[in-house]
Amino acid sequence: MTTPIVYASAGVAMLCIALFGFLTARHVLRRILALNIVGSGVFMMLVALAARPDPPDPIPHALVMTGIVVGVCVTALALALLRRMFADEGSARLPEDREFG
Amino acid sequence: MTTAAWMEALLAAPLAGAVIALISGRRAAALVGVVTAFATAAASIALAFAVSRSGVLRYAVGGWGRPLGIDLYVDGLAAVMVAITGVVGACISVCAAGYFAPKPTHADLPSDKHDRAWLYWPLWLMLWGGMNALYLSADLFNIYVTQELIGLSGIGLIALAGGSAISAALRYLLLALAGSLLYIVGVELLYAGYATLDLQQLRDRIDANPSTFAAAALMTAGLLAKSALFPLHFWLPPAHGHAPVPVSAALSALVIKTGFYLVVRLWLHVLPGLAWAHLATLLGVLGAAAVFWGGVQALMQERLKMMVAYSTVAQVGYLFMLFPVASVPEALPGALLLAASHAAAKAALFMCAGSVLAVYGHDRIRSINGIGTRMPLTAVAFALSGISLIGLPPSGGFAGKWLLISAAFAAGAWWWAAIIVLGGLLSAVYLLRALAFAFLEPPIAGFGRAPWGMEATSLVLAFIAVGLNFAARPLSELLNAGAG
Amino acid sequence: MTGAWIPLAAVGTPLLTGIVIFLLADWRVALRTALNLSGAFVKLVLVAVMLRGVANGYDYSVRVAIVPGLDIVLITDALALLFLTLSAGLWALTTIYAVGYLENAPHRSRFFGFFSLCIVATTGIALAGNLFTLFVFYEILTLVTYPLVIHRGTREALAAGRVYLRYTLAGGAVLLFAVAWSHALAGPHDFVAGGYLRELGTDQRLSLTLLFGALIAGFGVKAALFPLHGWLPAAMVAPAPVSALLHAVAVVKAGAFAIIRVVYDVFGVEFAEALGVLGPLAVLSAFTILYGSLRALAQDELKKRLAYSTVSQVSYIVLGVAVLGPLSTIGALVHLVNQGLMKITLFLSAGNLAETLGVHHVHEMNGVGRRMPLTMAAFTIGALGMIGVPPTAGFVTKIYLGTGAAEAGQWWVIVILAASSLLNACYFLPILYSAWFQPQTAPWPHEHGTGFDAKATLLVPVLFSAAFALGVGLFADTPVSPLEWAKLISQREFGYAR
Amino acid sequence: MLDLLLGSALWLGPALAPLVALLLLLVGSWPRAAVAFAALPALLVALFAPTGTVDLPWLLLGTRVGLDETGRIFLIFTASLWLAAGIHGWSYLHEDRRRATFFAFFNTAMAGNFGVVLAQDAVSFYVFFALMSFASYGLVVHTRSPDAFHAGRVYIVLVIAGELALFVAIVLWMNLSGSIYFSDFIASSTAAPTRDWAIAATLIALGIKVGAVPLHVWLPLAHPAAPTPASAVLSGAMIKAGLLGWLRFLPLGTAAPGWGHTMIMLGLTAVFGGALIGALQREPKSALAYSSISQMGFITVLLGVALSAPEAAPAAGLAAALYAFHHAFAKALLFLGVSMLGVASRLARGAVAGGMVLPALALAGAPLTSGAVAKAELKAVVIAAGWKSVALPLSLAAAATTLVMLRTLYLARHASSPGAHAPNWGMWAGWWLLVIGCAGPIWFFAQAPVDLGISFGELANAVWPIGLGLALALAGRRLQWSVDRLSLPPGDLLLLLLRAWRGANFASAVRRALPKPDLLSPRPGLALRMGLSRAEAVLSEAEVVLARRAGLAVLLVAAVILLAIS
Repeated sequence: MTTPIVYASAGVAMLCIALFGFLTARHVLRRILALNIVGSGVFMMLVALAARPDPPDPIPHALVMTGIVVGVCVTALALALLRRMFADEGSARLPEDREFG
Repeated sequence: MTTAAWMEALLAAPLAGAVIALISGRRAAALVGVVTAFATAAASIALAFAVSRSGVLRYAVGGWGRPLGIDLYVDGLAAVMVAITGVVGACISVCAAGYFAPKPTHADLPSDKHDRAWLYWPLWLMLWGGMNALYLSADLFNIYVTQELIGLSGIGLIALAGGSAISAALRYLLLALAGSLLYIVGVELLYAGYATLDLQQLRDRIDANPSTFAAAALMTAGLLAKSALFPLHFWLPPAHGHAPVPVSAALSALVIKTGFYLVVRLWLHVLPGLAWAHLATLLGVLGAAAVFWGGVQALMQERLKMMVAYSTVAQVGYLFMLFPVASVPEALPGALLLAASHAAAKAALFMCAGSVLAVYGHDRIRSINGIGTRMPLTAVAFALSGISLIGLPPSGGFAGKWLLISAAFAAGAWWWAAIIVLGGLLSAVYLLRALAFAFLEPPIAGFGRAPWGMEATSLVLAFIAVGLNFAARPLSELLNAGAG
Repeated sequence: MTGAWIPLAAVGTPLLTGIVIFLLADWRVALRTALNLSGAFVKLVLVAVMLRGVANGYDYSVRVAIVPGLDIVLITDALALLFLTLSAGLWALTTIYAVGYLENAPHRSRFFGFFSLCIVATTGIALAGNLFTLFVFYEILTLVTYPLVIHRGTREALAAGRVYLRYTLAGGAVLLFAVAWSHALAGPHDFVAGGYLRELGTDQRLSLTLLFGALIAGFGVKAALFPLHGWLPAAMVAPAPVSALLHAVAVVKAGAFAIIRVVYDVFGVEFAEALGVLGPLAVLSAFTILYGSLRALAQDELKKRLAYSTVSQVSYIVLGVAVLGPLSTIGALVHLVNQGLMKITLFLSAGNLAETLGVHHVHEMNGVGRRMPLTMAAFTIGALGMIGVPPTAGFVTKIYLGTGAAEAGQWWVIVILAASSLLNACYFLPILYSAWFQPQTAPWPHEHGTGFDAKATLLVPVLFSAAFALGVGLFADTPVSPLEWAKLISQREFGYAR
Repeated sequence: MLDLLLGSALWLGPALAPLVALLLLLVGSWPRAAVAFAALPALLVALFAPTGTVDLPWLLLGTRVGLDETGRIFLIFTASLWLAAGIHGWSYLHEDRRRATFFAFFNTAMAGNFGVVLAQDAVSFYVFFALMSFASYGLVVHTRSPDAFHAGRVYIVLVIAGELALFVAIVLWMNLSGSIYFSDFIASSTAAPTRDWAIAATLIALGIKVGAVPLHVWLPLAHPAAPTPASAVLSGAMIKAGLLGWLRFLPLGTAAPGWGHTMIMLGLTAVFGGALIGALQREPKSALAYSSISQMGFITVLLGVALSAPEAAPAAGLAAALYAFHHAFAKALLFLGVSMLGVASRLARGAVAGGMVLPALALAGAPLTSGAVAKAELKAVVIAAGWKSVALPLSLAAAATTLVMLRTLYLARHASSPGAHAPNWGMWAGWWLLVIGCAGPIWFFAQAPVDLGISFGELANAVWPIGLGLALALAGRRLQWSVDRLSLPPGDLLLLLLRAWRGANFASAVRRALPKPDLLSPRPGLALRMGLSRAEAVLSEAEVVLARRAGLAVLLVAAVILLAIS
């Protein structure tokens, strides 16, 4: 098992766990976090891919960096919206999840 | 100007406009926005003409070229989508100029939000720029980035309304993000297999192995979530139903189409070599389910705007019925025509709902007696766009459906035709149910006034939707010019 | 190609009129009336020009491509002009009537606008040169008549409108499917005398039979074939001119006309006969004839009685088509015109009664003949025509249908005709009896004005249509009569097929 | 061109003249009276115009009008009767406030009647026949009394039945001959299976007008219900239109023995039944109407003979026309007499009574009367055709006729109808016109060498039935058979049918027959109407349900249709 494979596998594992978390969590903050972890898993896979050829492929690196930037932006916006929702409605859950306590 | 110049203009104009609008602040944002919108719209149309004249073009921005540089690519398909966006976008901008004018008369934008209303313009121009970029992108990763751009600005736009729109925006955000991640995983797998992100190179290198399938499936799933295909539509009605009117219009009419466009691009242009008949059938079935589910839900809505939003769910379904019959040449023009007329008609409908909301202070379908007398322009716009959505002649919706139905028969699959026909009936039921109240006497006196431009714009859009009946020919010619 | 603008102008004239009228304020009565009348007049002139040309073998066809391989085609064969002439003539009459009828009513611009658009659709149907064009205008007709049906804006009217739309849109959906199917089977094809589907042969019997059924089901909604007729009596809540022109003439006739096209120019009578689809169609229409008459018998509301009578009468046309043979074809075609003239007379008379005296029900009609002799005279001509009493228009139809059936050896049709005439007599003669021979028993429900009969704008169109209804029977064999025209069509159709 | 105009004027003009004359009714002053003379052009044409035809292809489905020898005979008596009745009626109704209405219908019916005579093609025959029949409804219900309306309803029902049957007949004849002209009908194939149906339809359609058994039920109700002048033309002229129709439509000259025998049987039934039931009437006009049924029975027998023996057809046609001629004048005179006798002054009564005895004798076939000529012609044809067996009953029938005539005269002696008044000059003028017609002109047309009954044998032959009738009447009087108790209401069969419908038994129907029965009691109608409204409720319920599910229903129906015809 080569190192890239290990990284890639770890990335897949993170992705799966986080995806599960995203689907089951009700608290929006948890879901945002879960999505961030999904993103991390994806990026790990990408980096692992880049390591495969002998001179490492530069393109995935560029992609990962772009991806991280995008991820940060989205997370920031999500958090801002969450704060607004909590301020307005007093709950950090989406309306359809609230009745389950 | 050349095709390339128009492409640059299409990217630069809205993005630059967004920045200028942001800088110029509350007072001049609207002016900047409208001017930019018209410039962009003009460029979109010019691009369509350029493509029909000189065909497909690939253009490396700044001369960098792939793999690291940004390449732009335009063919008939992209040109059509850009043109749709341009025309409908311009109309939406005019409408927004009235809607977000300093003295708002509308009920769905609380007064304490007025001071943030001008932010619409930078966000909207950004969204537009993102859509143009998406259509003109030549590689998968740029498409990812443009999707995020669209998503972020769209979410911001929804949130402008405040109140319950915030949670809708959040829900949309979560879903869009998840969809993007699925998409990027797929991109990753493709890159792992073929070491390129470029659409054309991928097309040449692609072979049918399981990992390609998996990649394609992941990407498709992500895109389906964004285009709100049943059963991933649940986020759409609240988001579109609660956003400010021009935003609802833009999202429902235009943004939804980006997902559809990408699925078309992916399966018909990049991966045509895969044996994907089952997947195509699945997409068709989901589309059919969407048609019925959306129709039934729309029928049960009490509020006009929510009804219109659910109608989008149904209409998206039609688009996806393209895939089972895509082998027939007239299917794609049909679906695109349907998309175009849906864009125009749906934007018009949202504006109609907005006008009703502004005049009556509510949009409960049962209590809008006599809008035909009180607001004749809106009633006409509603009727005409309704005709197009139902698919009655003469309208773009009819021409599109006709082509799809013909394609279904040509493909020997009459059941798709039957579903399309039945779906049209269903939309007739809910649209005409609402429309009938327009004629009910005596008219209820409304107390407000519709924002300037909104009624007129809705009428223009409705006429466009109807006039698209005659666009089938130029459209397929444009598509062929792109292919050749 | 030199005359190609004429059919386009025939469609465009009412379209332009309609659009301009929409933009007029309600109080611009004089301007609107002038527009309406000049539109009607221009159309009549255009039709006259085409009639002359077509009689001399000139062809005015126009073709506009919509999608590659799919054209909007307008043709001017004899059959098209038969229907076109009817609609143009009755448009003029009904417009005059409507101007008087709707004096001081609200939403007149809307009304006349849609009224004109309705003529656009009817013209398009008449001139349609292929199934696709026919379908397009057929659907447009649905759309533009809906606002007329619900014109009064009451809940009752809206309910009727819903019923109307349910039937017509569902019919339209079936039709859309069927038309696309026909294209899949034979490609887009212009109407051809003798039919073009026969080239497919009877190998595809099942498909073609199903296609025929679907087309008839789709067009049968407007033709009010049983059991698709339910919208027609419901739609009678509309104002009288609408009922008259649209529901007795334009809409139901559009359905019947389309069925004629399907049988003659899509399938071809011979081929349809070979497929074995004409027999069931004949039975269905015969049943509709009797059913409509039976239902009419029990209606006390005058317009409803007339509506069920329409259900019955329009099926004569279908019956004539379904009974194979030149003579019955003539009967069917001439009934297209005759029934229109007679029924419009009846409806306009009923409108006069309602407008002048507030009489809406048969039981209120005692002695009305003395109060409104001219209106009731017109009504009498229409009613006797429906029964088929010579020399009115209805008689000519019945003679041709009867001899046509005899020629085809379908004796049962004669029995149906006789039975239907009997039923017609049963529901029309009591009306005439109470109107003419009974003294007035109760004050008129809602009397407007005390003048002689109805006002002139209401009376003149009625008298004109009554005169026509009588004239086309009395002078049936005149060279310019509908009968001669129908003979010409029949000759062309069967001259080709045989 | 000139021929065309002249021909139209001669052979279509008489039919249009009464309609044109209607315009006079719009005039307020004395020229209105000219309406009463609307039949004059027809009479002139009948007397002086040449025979021939003219084609008007643009009119109806190609009209052919013209005059032939049969037509001339018919037109002479038809026009005379209408003229006399018109003049009589104008005066008779001079105090009636509906006189204008009456003449509107009267002249329209007149136009129809003349048209029927002049029409040489089936379609225009049908047109004029309908015009006549429907317009006569206005004459029947002229008094607007409940009785009149009852009679009118029965009348119109049978008119419509007749119209329908005539329609079927025309369709079938057109199909058989490929033409609408009477001249082509004869040539149509005798082998065609539809010929029997065509004959049947013809017999029914025109038999209703003729009052042939069993289609006569309307006649004794409708003829008496009308004002007397109208009764005169109904019973005298219009009844003959049906006969003319038979002559025109039926393939006389080709064999149809089955139908011939049927007609002979029905004719004989009518001859005796009509007369005997007529003798039991309580109203003089009803008795006269029954007498008409009886007399038309003679002609039915005659045509039956002609159908069974083709070679006798030409002579039979003429004999039928002559018999019609004779009966028309006689019956019209009797009807007018009835309305004058009861109210005339003492002196005038003598004249009227004398004038009524003349036609009564004629009908009975007394020597030297028009009846003698007509009957002689008739019997000559019957015997020549080999139907000797029928000749005796026909002679015997004269006894029955005598009975009904005596009964009529007896009842008329102080009969009075509503609105009757002492005869004025116009009434007398019409009356005298008929007296002349009854006495004279038939001699001109007699073709067969008629033995004028001078010889003793002939005289005896003619007289014994009358004697028998007289004897029977006297015997009845002596035995005090109360006619009042025995009397049958007009409308015999119809009444029985209605009673049977109601569930009452046959015998009680006869026993309880009322002098003024409530014909067409509302009950059968009510039951029908209730059933109808119940069905209506169910159906409209179904339709509402259907409408609610219209979309579904349309698709379902489409599917069902597809399944059904596939």
